[in-house]
Amino acid sequence: MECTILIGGQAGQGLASIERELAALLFRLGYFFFATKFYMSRIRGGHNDHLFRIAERPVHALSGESWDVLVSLDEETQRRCKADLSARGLCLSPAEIAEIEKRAKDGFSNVVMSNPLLVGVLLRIIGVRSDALEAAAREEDQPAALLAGMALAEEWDMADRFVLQPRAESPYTFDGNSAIGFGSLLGGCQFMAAYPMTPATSLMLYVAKAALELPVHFEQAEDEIAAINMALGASYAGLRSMVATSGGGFALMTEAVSLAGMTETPIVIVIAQRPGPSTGLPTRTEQGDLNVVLSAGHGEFPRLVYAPGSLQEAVDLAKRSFEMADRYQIPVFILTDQYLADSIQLLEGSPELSVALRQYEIFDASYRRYALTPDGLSPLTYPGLGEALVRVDSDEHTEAGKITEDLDLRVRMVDKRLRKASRMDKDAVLPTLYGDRDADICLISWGSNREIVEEAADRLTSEGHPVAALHFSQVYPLVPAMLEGVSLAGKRLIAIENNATGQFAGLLKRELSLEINDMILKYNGLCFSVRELCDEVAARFFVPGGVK
Amino acid sequence: MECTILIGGQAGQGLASIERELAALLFRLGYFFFATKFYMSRIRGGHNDHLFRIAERPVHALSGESWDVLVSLDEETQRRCKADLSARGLCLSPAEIAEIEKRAKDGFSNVVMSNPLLVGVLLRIIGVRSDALEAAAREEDQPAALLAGMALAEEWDMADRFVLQPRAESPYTFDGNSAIGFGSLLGGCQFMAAYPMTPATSLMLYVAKAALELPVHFEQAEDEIAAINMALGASYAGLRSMVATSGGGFALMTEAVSLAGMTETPIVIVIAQRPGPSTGLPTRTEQGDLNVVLSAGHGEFPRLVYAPGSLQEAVDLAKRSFEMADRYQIPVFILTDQYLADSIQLLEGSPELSVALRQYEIFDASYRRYALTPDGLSPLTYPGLGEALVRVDSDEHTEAGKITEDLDLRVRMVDKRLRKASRMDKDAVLPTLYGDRDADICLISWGSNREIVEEAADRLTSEGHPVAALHFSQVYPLVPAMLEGVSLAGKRLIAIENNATGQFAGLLKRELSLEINDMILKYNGLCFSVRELCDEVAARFFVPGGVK
Amino acid sequence: MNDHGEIAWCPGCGNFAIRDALEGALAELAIPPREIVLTSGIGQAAKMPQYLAGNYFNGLHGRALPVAVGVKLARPELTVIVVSGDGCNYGEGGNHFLHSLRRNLDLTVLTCNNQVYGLTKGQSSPTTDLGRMNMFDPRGNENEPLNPLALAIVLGAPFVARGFAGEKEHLKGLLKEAIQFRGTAVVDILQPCVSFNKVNTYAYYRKRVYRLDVPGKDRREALEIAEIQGDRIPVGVFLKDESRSPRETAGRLFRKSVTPGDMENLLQKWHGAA
Amino acid sequence: MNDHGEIAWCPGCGNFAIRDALEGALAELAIPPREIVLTSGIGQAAKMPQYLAGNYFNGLHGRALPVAVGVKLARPELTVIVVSGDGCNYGEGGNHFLHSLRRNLDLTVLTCNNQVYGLTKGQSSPTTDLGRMNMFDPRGNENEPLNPLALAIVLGAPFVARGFAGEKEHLKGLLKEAIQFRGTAVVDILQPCVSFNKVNTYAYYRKRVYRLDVPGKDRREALEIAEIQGDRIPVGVFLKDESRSPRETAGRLFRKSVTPGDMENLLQKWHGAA
Ligand SMILES: Cc1ncc(C[n+]2csc(CCOP(=O)(O)OP(=O)(O)O)c2C)c(N)n1
Ligand SMILES: Cc1ncc(C[n+]2csc(CCOP(=O)(O)OP(=O)(O)O)c2C)c(N)n1
Ligand code: SF4
Ligand code: SF4
Ligand SMILES: [Mg+2]
Ligand SMILES: [Mg+2]
Repeated sequence: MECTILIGGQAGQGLASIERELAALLFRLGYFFFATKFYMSRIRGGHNDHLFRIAERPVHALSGESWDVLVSLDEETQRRCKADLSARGLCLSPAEIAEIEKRAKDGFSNVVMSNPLLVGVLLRIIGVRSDALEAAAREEDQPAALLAGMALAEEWDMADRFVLQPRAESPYTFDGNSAIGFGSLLGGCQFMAAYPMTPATSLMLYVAKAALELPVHFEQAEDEIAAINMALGASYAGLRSMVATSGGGFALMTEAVSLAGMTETPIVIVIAQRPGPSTGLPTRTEQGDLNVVLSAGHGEFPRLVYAPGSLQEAVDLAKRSFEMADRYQIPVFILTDQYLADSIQLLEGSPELSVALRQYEIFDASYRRYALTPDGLSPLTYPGLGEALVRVDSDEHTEAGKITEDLDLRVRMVDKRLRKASRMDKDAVLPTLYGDRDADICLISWGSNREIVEEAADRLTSEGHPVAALHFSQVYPLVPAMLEGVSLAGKRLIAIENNATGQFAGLLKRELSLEINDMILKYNGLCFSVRELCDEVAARFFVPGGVK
Repeated sequence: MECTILIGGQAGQGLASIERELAALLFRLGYFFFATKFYMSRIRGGHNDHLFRIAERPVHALSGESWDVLVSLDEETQRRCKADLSARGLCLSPAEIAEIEKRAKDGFSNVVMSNPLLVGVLLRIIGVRSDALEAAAREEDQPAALLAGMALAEEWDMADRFVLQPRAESPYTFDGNSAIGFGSLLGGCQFMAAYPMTPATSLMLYVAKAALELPVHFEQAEDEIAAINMALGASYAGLRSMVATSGGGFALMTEAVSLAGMTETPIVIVIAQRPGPSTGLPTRTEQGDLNVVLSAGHGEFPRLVYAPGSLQEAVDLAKRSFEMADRYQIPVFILTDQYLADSIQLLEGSPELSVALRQYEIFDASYRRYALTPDGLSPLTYPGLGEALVRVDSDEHTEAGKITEDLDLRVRMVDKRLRKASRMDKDAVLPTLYGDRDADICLISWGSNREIVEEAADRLTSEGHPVAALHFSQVYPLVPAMLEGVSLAGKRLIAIENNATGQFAGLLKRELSLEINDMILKYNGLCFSVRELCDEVAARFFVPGGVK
Repeated sequence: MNDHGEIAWCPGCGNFAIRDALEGALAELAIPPREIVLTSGIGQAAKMPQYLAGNYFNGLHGRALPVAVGVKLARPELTVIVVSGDGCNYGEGGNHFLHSLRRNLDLTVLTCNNQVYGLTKGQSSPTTDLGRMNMFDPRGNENEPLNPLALAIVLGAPFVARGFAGEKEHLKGLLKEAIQFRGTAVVDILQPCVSFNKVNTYAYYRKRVYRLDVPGKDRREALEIAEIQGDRIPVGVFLKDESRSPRETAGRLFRKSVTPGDMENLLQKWHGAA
Repeated sequence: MNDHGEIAWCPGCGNFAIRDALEGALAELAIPPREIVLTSGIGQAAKMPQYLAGNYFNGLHGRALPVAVGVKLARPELTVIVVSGDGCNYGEGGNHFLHSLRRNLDLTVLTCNNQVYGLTKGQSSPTTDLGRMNMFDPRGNENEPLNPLALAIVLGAPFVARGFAGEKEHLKGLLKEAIQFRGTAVVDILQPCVSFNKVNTYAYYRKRVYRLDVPGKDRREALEIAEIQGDRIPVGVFLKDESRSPRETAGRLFRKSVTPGDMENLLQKWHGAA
């Protein structure tokens, strides 16, 4: 049993707080749910959709089935979405919304109370009763209005139309960016400099708020160039540091990515993707910046790129990023996107709360920042500890960090920097193989598509179209070990990507000689839904009775 | 017969003017020659080498054989280079240089006259006689001092030690950057905005000087971001426009590369590579920025990347860049490097002097900048012509150039932009196959290595090690047609690149499924010499009697 | 709303009045739309060109100015107007503000100054007051606000003015004067943002704003005017120095081209033996 | 030349004296090298840290300031000094100059101002005089030079001074004062470039430079001093406002860390049902 709810209307009509209140109550009531939003780059007006999927088992994607409940705050939503209502679906049209507003004004002398009223209606539809609600609601949730909403649902004969049992024991809820923020703090991040840019802004806000109480500094920079250079300064000075941005802002950071590579200054860079090129669609989703991240920064130096596909991966990989950035003294990238950033999900299980700690080794005056070592890793320390002077240079440099034009030394320094990469194999995060391992078809995904593809694999298999799914959350480097144990030979490989050219497919070919046979690409700015993916796979790769 | 000359010393000792004078006279005397330099990032001091190769047939690379004439303006040069002197080589040690300076002071009351004196000595060594010199020299060449130098060579018994006949009928001499500058003007370029950066600065200077007399504007920008945005503004307004920079400056331009892709504003971007990462070795050479250029600019849009391998290619491809930028309304890149930029060569044959002209179509008020067309190309025009309003937007836009969030239109616009690329196949510049086509080994090069590899192929083949050479001057897109007619099947493919990771080899794999078998990589900041490449190929891939 | 489609601003936003004033100014100056180029960056204010009659280049956040410089250098005969937000022109684009003014081209540079980053939902901008709480400043902004007009005067801009969205007619007059001025004309426009700036509202400004009768007579006086703040906020022309002519542009380049003869000369002179 | 290896500057370059003055100032202030962080960009002046005793971060052209801001925010206890060229600090890095000054952290910002791009062999910089011929200005520079000190004053820097490489002792005194000052101290240093600036030579400056006895008493007076140019060039402290304390930094962060307990709290408060 599931219930899917679409709440649509204009920016400024209170959608964001309805989303917040509904999510908070579903969470506290113990429901499994998934919420995401399709929104325009507008402060007021336009048309935004907030999408909820409530279920009796964990859900982490849009199902793509027709809507069970449609809430239209404006006529436009009603017009656009009415056709997608399921057969037994309920509709709260602008007329009902007006009635809710009237009740809010009449009963509470405050039109803002329509939000909890509406939430009450919706909760009642999925079978929530007043006693449960009273137990879960807090003062700020406006229990009276919620209860009035429940009564209204009964009045409208909508109560219990999609009864769901609260079965979740997941004690935590996150959106994708908070999960990265939380993971970063676990990773020992103590410094962030940032310039606002959708859809990375919420991650900045997360750290800015955390910095109020924790030994963490957040600095709003004058531009992205300043942001990353500040972060490199702070990292050099001894704090684990990060920046976050989206494609256009990242472009401005790329000179400093190369600087991080050359100076071997650890840094974590989060890129929340949105559709490009250029300003593109600022509030939509895409996976179009993989290539850019793979080769950003002129010259040659090692890097690591993670692309989490679930909340747990977001927490874990964010934490891991800081460890790896320090271990290899390199820039580490986290590629996420608007879809993951803005999706609210439950974290099943309790996160491990140990905080990664930096080492502060103390050296004497003989310290050389770039000492040549067999594994390419030179000892890292910070100014002001012991007698060591920490000297770093963007020019090619000596072991002591001074500018050099000794061309033999140049070669040794290039080799040293690249040598670090060869050790990274053993730290590779392996891809996850899911679904029917013996299937002839394997769906290959990276980043935020993981949960969508895995649910699609389940559904396809259960519908008689067996498929396997292979998900990469470390997208660079790709190492042969990643394909050991996943026998892809003979399988038809289908890349699922939220872009128009199949960038990851190209990378698999270049790095692992893996030939992708087909691609399912989506680039209208929205995520895949499970249904849509299933339909596409079934139609393109299956015939009745088997694989095409 | 050849004569190779190394002139070494400190910056500020007059090396640049010696190079200029010697090159100018060799040229006017009708010698085939090639000159390049290895120099430090210093204004005074340090150690620079200016290298000349004079021959009786066209030469376009360093031979790598030991030096016939060593001119040491300082002890350091003497120390470093003495060992590389050929058996019958001549050495002008600091003692002789001091004597030349003395003669300059005594004979001309001006120590600066030592430059033409030295040039006179060198010319006499290769057999130039006073009558020829008098015919070739101009007043500013200081004929009297040149003649005194010739007399000094006789006094020192150096005259005619490497007699060469002047056989060149090539009427023109260029360095790589001037060839690009010249080609750009032929391509109709009328606007350049630039921020100085080695090794691109000489190209800027070329255009700045040309702008003094031609209908061309050169603007020094406050930074690289401004430079490219100015160029896009000028292009939008109706002038064919270009920018030039090196890796670090290019990083700052990448946001605007994406802007050019989205707004479909034609622009030509020259990247003169130097060793990275970061500041690296500012005055040395490398081919390390291919990957960065291939994917610079977030999001997905078509681009074209040329990498000239000879003067003629530099002229032709620069010109062609402006044609293609206009035809496809895309950013076109020219990848060059310090080696090509700073090498002085003869252009054999006369360049075609027709100047490419822009079309100025006039439209009425119904004009839509991004009209959807079958081939993806929308009519291009400029503000102020007819009643058309030219509206361009970095956001996803309607046909009329207004911001849109219509997601179906988004898809059509992505398709439109990418569709342009499919037409680019027919304009592909095919690679050049050279040498022994039947050889089992094929050396694959791109960009500035062309002439080195081709001469090496000749030499290897003549030394009993037959090889073919395939050179790409269009490095992106790589299209299947490029491999038609060049039967590589069964050949051992060896990539020759001036970088540490074989970036072009990776691209050939990703784009053309071409597996490179081996790589010869050099990344100490210097170009390959012919000898060094031959030795490496012979040692690694041949055994006596055949291929390994 | 003419034929500009739906406007993406919040009802009550100061940008509406600025748009009207600019539209009126252009109409009264009788500059045909085809000869107008508006350049803007990204932000709420940067959407302005979408709602006006003219050519436009709506480029990158912070980069409206260099695009305008390129347009003007290429086509001096066009009327080139930059219009963007305070974050765009003074924040991300600060370096272009510094150096474009030094060029003194015949440009009009308008900034809709709402003292906040509007489109990204309310962070401090370079002109945000000290202590103001915004999204990333839960403890209050700690950085000295930038005084854009004092800056423009020190940078040598010959025409410097302040307008207020709440005084549309006066603003229209200022804009006309700025557009007609030969040289770089900088106008900072106080623009209430009803969504994210709850302090610098229409009411706030109405209480404080007063009109200047005459510009400062020189840079020093203009600077003194620019330094007035707090309870009294002058609007009008602070500086108008007509003695300096704008930097000359290369002259007509458009539709003129380098000829094969030019190239032959250049080839012989720089590359030939002649 | 201590143990700094060969110095890459031209003989006679003004940078030698600046280096000596800075070395002397640091020595006399008895700041141990391990507690000094020098940040620089790229250019001739930017090589300065290579020839001094201290930690350094020799980063990107134009980006010395944000690196210094990051270092200072992370480690307020360190003495952080920015030293770079005029092209670096005022040109490529102009936006950081604008906005870092607004932060008023306890930083010392030194600019070796040779009015030219030295390392790239002689193009005009933001401070190049009008009409001066340089590599890219064969007809003479057409852009109004930037007045860095007037700019710093308008931006609210509390300590603003000018030094001259030809007056080493005086410069050393200025540098000591600047480093000791609590807040952002901006010092522009007139630095003859013997290779690419044949006008603003030692002799040129010796003829014009005079010492200020006392700083301007307020911003307005300081601005007036900053505007003096041409035949008389003041050196010394233009402004020293000790009334404003520098922006507070977060306090000690280094070697302090978020604890599992902190994370537990955060988890419960922001992500939990509690
Ligand atoms: C390089 C880059 N960085 C960040 C952004 C995100 N961004 C869009 S608008 C904006 C701020 C807008 O503020 P302002 O210029 O004051 O305009 P307003 O919306 O207030 O009118 C930002 C930071 C972007 N588009 N590009
Ligand atoms: C992003 C970037 N652009 C350009 C350059 C090239 N560059 C190096 S130094 C320099 C100018 C230096 O001028 P200035 O800062 O005044 O220092 P000076 O050499 O005069 O001391 C330039 C343009 C660079 N290294 N990086
Ligand atoms: S957010 Fe503010 S600036 Fe933007 S449209 Fe709304 S009121 Fe205007
Ligand atoms: S070029 Fe000028 S600034 Fe650079 S070292 Fe030489 S004299 Fe000094
Ligand atoms: Mg604003
Ligand atoms: Mg300088």
